[in-house]
Amino acid sequence: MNIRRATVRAVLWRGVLFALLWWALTDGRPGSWGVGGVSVALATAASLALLPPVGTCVSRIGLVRFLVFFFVQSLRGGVQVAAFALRPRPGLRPGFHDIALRLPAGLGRILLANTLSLLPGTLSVELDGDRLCLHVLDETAPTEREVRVVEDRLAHMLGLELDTTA
Amino acid sequence: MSLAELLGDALLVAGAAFFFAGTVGLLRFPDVYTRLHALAKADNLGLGLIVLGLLLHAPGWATGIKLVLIWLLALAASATVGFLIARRARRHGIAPWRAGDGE
Amino acid sequence: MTLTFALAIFLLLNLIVALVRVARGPTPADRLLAALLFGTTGSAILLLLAEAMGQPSLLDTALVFALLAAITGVAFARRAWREEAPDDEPR
Amino acid sequence: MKRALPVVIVALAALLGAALAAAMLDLPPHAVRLPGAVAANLAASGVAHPITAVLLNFRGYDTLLEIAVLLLALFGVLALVKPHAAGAAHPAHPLLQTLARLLAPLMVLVAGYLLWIGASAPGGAFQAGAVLAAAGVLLRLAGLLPTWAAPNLLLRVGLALGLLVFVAVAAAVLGHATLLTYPPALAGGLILVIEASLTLSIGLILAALYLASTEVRP
Amino acid sequence: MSATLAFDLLLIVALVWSAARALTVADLFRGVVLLIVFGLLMALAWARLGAPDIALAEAAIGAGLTGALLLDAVGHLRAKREPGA
Amino acid sequence: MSVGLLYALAGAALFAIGLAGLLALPHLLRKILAFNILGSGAFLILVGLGQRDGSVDPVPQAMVLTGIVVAIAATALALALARQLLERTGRMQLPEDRPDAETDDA
Repeated sequence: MNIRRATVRAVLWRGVLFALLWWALTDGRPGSWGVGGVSVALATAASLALLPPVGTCVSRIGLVRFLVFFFVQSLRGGVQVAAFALRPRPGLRPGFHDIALRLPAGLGRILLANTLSLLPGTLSVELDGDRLCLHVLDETAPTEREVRVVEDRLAHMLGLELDTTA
Repeated sequence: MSLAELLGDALLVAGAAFFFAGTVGLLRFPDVYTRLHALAKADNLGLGLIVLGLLLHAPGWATGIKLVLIWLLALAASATVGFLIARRARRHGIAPWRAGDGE
Repeated sequence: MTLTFALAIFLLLNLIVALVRVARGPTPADRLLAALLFGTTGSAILLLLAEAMGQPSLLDTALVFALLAAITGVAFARRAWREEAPDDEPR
Repeated sequence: MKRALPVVIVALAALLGAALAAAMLDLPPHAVRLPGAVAANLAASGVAHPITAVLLNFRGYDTLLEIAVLLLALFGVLALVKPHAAGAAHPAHPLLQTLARLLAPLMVLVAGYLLWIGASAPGGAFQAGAVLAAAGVLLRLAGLLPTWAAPNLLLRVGLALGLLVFVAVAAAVLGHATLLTYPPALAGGLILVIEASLTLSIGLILAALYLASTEVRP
Repeated sequence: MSATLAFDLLLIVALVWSAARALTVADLFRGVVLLIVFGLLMALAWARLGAPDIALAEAAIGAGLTGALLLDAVGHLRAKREPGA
Repeated sequence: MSVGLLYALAGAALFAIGLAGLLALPHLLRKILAFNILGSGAFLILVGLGQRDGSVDPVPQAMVLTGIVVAIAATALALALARQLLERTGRMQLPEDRPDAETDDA
């Protein structure tokens, strides 16, 4: 019962999302919905086949907060890399950094690894179980603290429980 | 020229500057991991700023969504590809460059 | 000369300079990075050209560039870069 | 003697290039005005985009033969691979799988968009088919698709569908006029049907060219 | 010199140079990377030539298929050579 | 000089480079790269010359569109053939025709 509700929700949300994208692609021209309906249906079907609906519910406030955080941080990341590149002496102190994740397995960890690759100073190198290996541009930076912040935000957005014993 | 257009132009120039920084990083950074940093961050920020700049010139919502979609796709692609290449490099035993190694 | 066109030229120059990385290497991944750079910068150039030439259809080309940007890199990591082969040509 | 051969080849090629360039600079203006001819007949073609009109109406012939050539190339590849080498998928890292699972549906949507927009602006069956094929390539690289060294019946139908529909439509309108000349009233609809099946077939054939010829090693 | 002409000349130089280098560099992998780059530059050339249809097709095929096919072939060659080498 | 003619001239250069590579390079993968460059050169000539007076001509553009898709199919077929050759002979080069080849076979 719960699973069926999740499926219906997923179909609706993804269908609406693809329809919105179709509208944007076609610039809202009215005659497009014949082909558009078929395309949206096919894309939704492909999406359901490839990513079966899961029960997670994205918190809207969490999503907005995460997006704002992400934009600000990726701006910082770009500025930092640009500064390293353009300084007369780059002053890089790179190295690997291993971190045990508190997020549960699944989408959360994958999103975390991808996000960290775009945030200042970190690049995901390996994700195996709950171990995430990062390459950092500056070994002396408080990498672990920043990762914990991103974890908190992601957990809030996806409604996940953090494993605080780790 | 309106304020929005001026701001848009400024964002376009800033975006191109970040692309330039990314290229400099690609050439100057000492090893493959640091170069991946340059590619994943500077270039995506450059593309983001250019998209933002064009948004201020853009004629409507639909084009705006399309532009943002392009940026998001580039973000997703470079994050995943950067991860895969860095992972492969580590598997191949390529040690990261350390301060003091010389180039 | 419009600003967008000037920036497109600037980005194209950027790309050409980045080709130095293809020549220098040293690992295959370093060489491929330049090709990956072409994905992002290429779509930026197309966006600017779409604006400068008044051709909105070039936005679709930029979209396709960004959508397929991952494939080359993934193909490289999954298939081509198997082991540290010396930089010589197979006979 | 053997060392000299490449030098001679390069010199001759350079000469050919120079001759080509000289001939181009010397060309008289166009004798036939094709753009005008296309524009004059565009209204009767059933689509509003000149290139789609040329591909599927005025020169539909070329496109028909082109899809046949694609199919032949695939037959060649399929004849070369060993069917028993066909293997299951080797799943890639979850990160890559997630990317492929997210992007492939989007590629389907964009392929539909390119197909639709081909009637009035740049786009069409070829571009849409190429994007569709890219979805197959990405899924294969993520280890989510098996090789297609030995296509099953459904896949074979899909591969041939474009050619079959094209030929069927051509035969159906044969009574009307010469080969591949559509009645103007029906042209738009017929072209859409042909284009949709062409997109599917081109996408599948291009994907199969990759999926059949690549090995199974993880 | 007008801006468009500068862009076109720059693009043409890059096209011809990457094509020539793709065939003459000693390392085969480098040649393949340069051909991928060449394909992406061709998409820009079609955009400048006022042929967005072809630019779309070239972008889709150059980014989505050529790279995958050629890189696969390089990997295959390396893998074949390794055991004997 | 129009944009079309400029790119047509570049196409002639690419055509020459590709042709020289196709004939002079021994390695089969290189020959395939050269074939692709040669094809791109021919496409540029077709479209560029078609619009050398500045107007856009849809007919060569449509032809080139089919040509690009056929070229990638040909590339895939050529790669499969080259692979087969590698499988059988362990080499990525065409066997040389030597004048004394018949005596070897006999």
